[in-house]
Amino acid sequence: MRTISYTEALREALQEEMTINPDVFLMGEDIGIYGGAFGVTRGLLDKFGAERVRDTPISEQGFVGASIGAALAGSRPVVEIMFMDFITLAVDQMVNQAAKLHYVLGKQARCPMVLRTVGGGGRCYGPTHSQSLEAWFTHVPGLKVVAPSTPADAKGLLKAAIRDDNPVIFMEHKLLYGCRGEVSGDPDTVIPLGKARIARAGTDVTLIAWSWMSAEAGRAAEDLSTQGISAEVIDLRSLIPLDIDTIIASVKKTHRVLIVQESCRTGGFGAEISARISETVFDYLDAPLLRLATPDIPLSASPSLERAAMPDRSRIFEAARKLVEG
Amino acid sequence: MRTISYTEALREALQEEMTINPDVFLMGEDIGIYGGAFGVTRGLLDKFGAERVRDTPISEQGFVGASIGAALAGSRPVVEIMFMDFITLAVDQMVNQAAKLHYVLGKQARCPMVLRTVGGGGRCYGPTHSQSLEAWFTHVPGLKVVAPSTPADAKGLLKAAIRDDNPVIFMEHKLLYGCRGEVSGDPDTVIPLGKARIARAGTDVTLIAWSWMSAEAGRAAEDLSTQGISAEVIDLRSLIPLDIDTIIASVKKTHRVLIVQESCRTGGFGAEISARISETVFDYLDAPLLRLATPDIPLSASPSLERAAMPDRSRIFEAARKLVEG
Amino acid sequence: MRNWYRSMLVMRLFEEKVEKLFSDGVIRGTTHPATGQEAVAVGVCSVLKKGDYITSTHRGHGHFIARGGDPRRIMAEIFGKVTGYSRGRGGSQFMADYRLGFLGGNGITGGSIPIATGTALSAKIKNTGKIAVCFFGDGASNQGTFHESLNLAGLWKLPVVYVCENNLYAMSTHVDKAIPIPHIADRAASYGIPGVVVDGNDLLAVREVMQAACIRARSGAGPTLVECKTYRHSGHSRGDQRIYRSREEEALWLTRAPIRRFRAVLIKRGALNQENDRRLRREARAIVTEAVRFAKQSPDPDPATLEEGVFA
Amino acid sequence: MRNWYRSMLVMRLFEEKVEKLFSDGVIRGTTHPATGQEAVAVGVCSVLKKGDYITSTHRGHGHFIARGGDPRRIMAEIFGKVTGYSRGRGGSQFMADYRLGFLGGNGITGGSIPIATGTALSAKIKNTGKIAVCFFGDGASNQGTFHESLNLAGLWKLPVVYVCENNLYAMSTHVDKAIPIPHIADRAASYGIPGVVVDGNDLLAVREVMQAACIRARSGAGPTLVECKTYRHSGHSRGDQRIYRSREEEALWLTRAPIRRFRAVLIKRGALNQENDRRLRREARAIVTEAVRFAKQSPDPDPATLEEGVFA
Ligand SMILES: Cc1ncc(C[n+]2csc(CCOP(=O)(O)OP(=O)(O)O)c2C)c(N)n1
Ligand SMILES: Cc1ncc(C[n+]2csc(CCOP(=O)(O)OP(=O)(O)O)c2C)c(N)n1
Ligand SMILES: [Mg+2]
Ligand SMILES: [Mg+2]
Repeated sequence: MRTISYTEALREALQEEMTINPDVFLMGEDIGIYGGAFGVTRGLLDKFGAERVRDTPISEQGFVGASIGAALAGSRPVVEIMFMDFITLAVDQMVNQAAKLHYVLGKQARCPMVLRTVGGGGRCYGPTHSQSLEAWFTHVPGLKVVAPSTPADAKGLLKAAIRDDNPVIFMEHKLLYGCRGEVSGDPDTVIPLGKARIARAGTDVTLIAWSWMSAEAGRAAEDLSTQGISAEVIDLRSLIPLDIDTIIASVKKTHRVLIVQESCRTGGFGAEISARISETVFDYLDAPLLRLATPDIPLSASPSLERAAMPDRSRIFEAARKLVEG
Repeated sequence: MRTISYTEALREALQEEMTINPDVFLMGEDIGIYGGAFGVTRGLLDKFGAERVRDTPISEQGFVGASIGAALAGSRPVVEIMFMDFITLAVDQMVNQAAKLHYVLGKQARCPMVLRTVGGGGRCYGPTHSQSLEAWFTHVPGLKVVAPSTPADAKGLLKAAIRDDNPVIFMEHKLLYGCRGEVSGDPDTVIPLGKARIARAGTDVTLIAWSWMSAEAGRAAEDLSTQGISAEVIDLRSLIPLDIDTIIASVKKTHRVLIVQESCRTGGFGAEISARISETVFDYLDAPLLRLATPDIPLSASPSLERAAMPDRSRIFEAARKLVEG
Repeated sequence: MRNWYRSMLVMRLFEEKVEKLFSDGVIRGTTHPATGQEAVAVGVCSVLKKGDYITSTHRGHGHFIARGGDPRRIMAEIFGKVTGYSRGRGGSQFMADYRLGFLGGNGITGGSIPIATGTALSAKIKNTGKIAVCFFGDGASNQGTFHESLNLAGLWKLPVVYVCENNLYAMSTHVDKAIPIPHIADRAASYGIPGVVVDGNDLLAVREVMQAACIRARSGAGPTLVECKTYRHSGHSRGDQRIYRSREEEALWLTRAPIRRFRAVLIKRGALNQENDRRLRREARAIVTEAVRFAKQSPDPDPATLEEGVFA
Repeated sequence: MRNWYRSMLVMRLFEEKVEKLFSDGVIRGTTHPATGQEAVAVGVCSVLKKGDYITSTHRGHGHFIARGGDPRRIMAEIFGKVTGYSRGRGGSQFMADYRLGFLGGNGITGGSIPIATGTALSAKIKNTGKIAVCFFGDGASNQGTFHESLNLAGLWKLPVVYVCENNLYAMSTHVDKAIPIPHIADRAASYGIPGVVVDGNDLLAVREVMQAACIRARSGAGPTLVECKTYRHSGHSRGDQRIYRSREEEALWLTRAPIRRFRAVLIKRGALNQENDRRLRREARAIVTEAVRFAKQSPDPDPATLEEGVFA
């Protein structure tokens, strides 16, 4: 199979879905000629024109809300928020409008929109350009939350998100854009939302992660194997819907869990995973359920501080080793 | 001691702090002559004038942001957001501005502001007037989150919040406003943020809750005692800072925990409590850590559906009884 | 024309009934009556075509009725019954009928402005010929959503008409204490779109302005901001003692009340006489009575359905 | 006047140096140079009093320098060093010096507009006589915060001056593709406040307009919206190839460049000659060189301090 980057995979998904379905259109700041701050939409303006690749003024609340309206009227908008940190401005539209429409108004109200955005640190962009805010949206019934960690997943999940009839928060990661991997060129290859991926099978400990942390967990698992520790890595892919079955099956096998979360510890989605495991397979646990996360601080711009803050391959390795060796 | 309502207690706190400190002022929609949608600020306009009890246009983002600016310039604003559901509009200002200033800019930047708002269901106000969104803000380093459940706590904690040099989200509850209780009339009585309250001591099971759920948990504990079950009720009072020591001490005593949360289950603060307990006192647990919460749905306006959704005295009783009796 | 008159009567009687039911404790939750604003709702909706979109507000029963909503199902929703438009899930502020193009009330002041804008955007991209009408209040015009949305619409020349019902108050706050200029319509200039002030208590005037705005929207020339000056005779929501305004002011506005005024027009034009006026009132009353009966005898939603339908 | 000239030179050389350091990979993160916008920063700050507040943007090095910030500590912050204004925590977009009344850059476009408004509100309530100046870009004027804040300020007659640096672009988006009217200053009318357009590349013109606006603010008459028409000569941020605009347009604007223009004025007025021009340039260069030296030799923040200072 071909090897392409995460960025290219996302672009392919957009391009294929726009080609298949004329109702799909894109909206966001500087997504046209500029191709988006991270280049994901580069070239799409030329292919589809300014009506379907629509540069917006800097008005996150306005254009996210407009995408909801467009979805209700039968379009399938994919909007880009340049950095996840700015999703703060669109919270009301996503939470009080998009998320609630179907539950309250029933089948007549369908809101098939995707909000693409990019979270995460590692690029020294500082406190307001490095946040991972996915946890908030997992606490909002009616929103799906997706966070791919590989090029193949990026493409397959974005296609599924676009085809989904619900509002989807689609979280990309700065450090993943350049990563390369094998990706199907078949426009029919879609990865369903709600199925986790066992990125690596193992027996001694389960590492649960999503987005960039999945990639780091995978590398940590390699390192662990050199120490004779067999780690299973579960890449959640989507947080909502959550594939709890895959988690449970793994816990029943390994009896030890390390949840790895990039965002600050308190109130992150790792807590939810921990709570779910406690509620469902408590008796299978042989060791405390642990989380690895950024401490409860904003991420700094300074490389030295940012590096010190974020979980990474070696910290995952250490935490998992301790957990297994007790 | 005198008995007054939660509403009156809040009003006393505002009045006392405004009297003591001329830097304190109030801002919000219809807080002047109308006295606020729930009457908390009633009468304060007459006492302090329109400069310090300031009606605003409907501009949550704008006036919350203005309160941050005022705080940075040496005032101590207390802003009211009429329903917690509308805090969605002020998320950016709280998260990307208020919360980060002190960590990034250091001591020079102090943001002593309180954002008062009211969460919760039970009044059939429907999906966009009944939410409890406190969990989001626990995931934002730099914000304190307070949620009193009694008149005494309402007064003492609000005074502490106003005196605190950090931005504080102060969550009230619709169903608590009318509740009455003994409240100190001494303007020096302040309840520090970060100390939980053992609302009832017990030995068989720990019920952990905040806001309205604390009140319901207290009543459930009474019911449990008639069945010979001794429940300890921890009223968190403040979620951030979290009094983990009080929780740990209780778990070590009872070995069983039921966390009661009004907001929808997934991603709520109950998950964080669960995760913390797993991480710290896993070995003391004799039963799965359980959460009781509203299912992952918006709250309906219909009385029958709303009642069916929210945890209450009897559901807490049932869940705790099952947990203890195994 | 008599239809419009009847529609206004239904709207008025409906709201009065709802207020009564609330104060009697028959209904729970909250409600925002649009008493006195009938000419806006009916005037605006009277110029729309099938398929056009409307977004409404927290004060939306009248918009819904004027757009052809079934008063029985609206009332049932307010009662929280399963026969309501939202099967009891939404309540007074949150119901819709998409077949009528009525996209729903909104609990968030200003929350529907981007959404209406987006339906117009979709209509433009898909070239459906539909237009959108966005109702909101004077208070809502101070929200960021107003600014961002009107800018998008002005920029992209979207087929949308923004109808600001300036009823002088946002809850207790007089418009002069919230907006430092006399006419909200003048804000249209910030977005390169026309702003028009109209007497919102004059149904025919509202129609005239709206007709022009709709033609403009349909022709591709872009949006219009229409400010309808009106007054809410009732309190903001249940329990409002209206201490923020004088009884004199209220009395003055009663003399300008839209239904009475339109009746005078009809009589003058010979379209109405005492007899058919009485008949129309009887009909309107019967519609509201039937709505209450329907709502009362409808069942509550089944709690077993509580978790259904979060996702499509 | 020579001070202003020197300040502009420092600002220019500083930004050029930062761009170079970024493209050489010496600094990480991102940066937004204000090359070409020197007359706004220096002109505005030159009329302010000690204690007055400023809020800045993502493009804020120049504002900070013009307000008296220490170029060494600014540079150190950009380097992420502990000697930086935010001890490396904030980076290019997020540093401040409250003693100078410089309340900080802002990573959120439009995010500082309510905050500046709030400092003015506090100044008014506390009657300190201070005023606030709020910098933001053409792009930011499309944010809801702009609307909500200017409305509050107009309503309450707050002592604040809103300075919109219209540099024709928000990132790649030409202002004509974002705003359907020719002058952002005209948006002031929505809030009952004066809006003034000024040539932002003419330092003396900026000063004049700002002086009037500050007098107005200090006198209690309320806010002003000042739109400075200018141009950013550099790319938006590092890595920007400027494919969204022509080299001809850039060349045209170079002929209007503010430093060159102000130099001509100074020479004409006899305030500058070749010799002291050369000296001032040397001084400016030395300041920037020293800033880089200082930043380079400063230590990184100690990771052990990572969790300190989240709360006051
Ligand atoms: C974002 C938000 N803020 C505040 C409220 C509370 N609220 C409901 S209606 C209302 C007044 C709205 O005034 P206006 O827009 O003039 O409409 P009117 O009520 O006069 O019809 C307020 C403040 C709300 N529902 N949403
Ligand atoms: C809320 C938000 N949206 C988008 C961005 C990304 N962004 C940073 S600067 C910028 C352009 C700002 O344009 P303008 O206000 O004209 O200022 P300029 O860059 O021209 O100085 C954008 C879109 C951001 N930082 N914050
Ligand atoms: Mg109104
Ligand atoms: Mg610009």
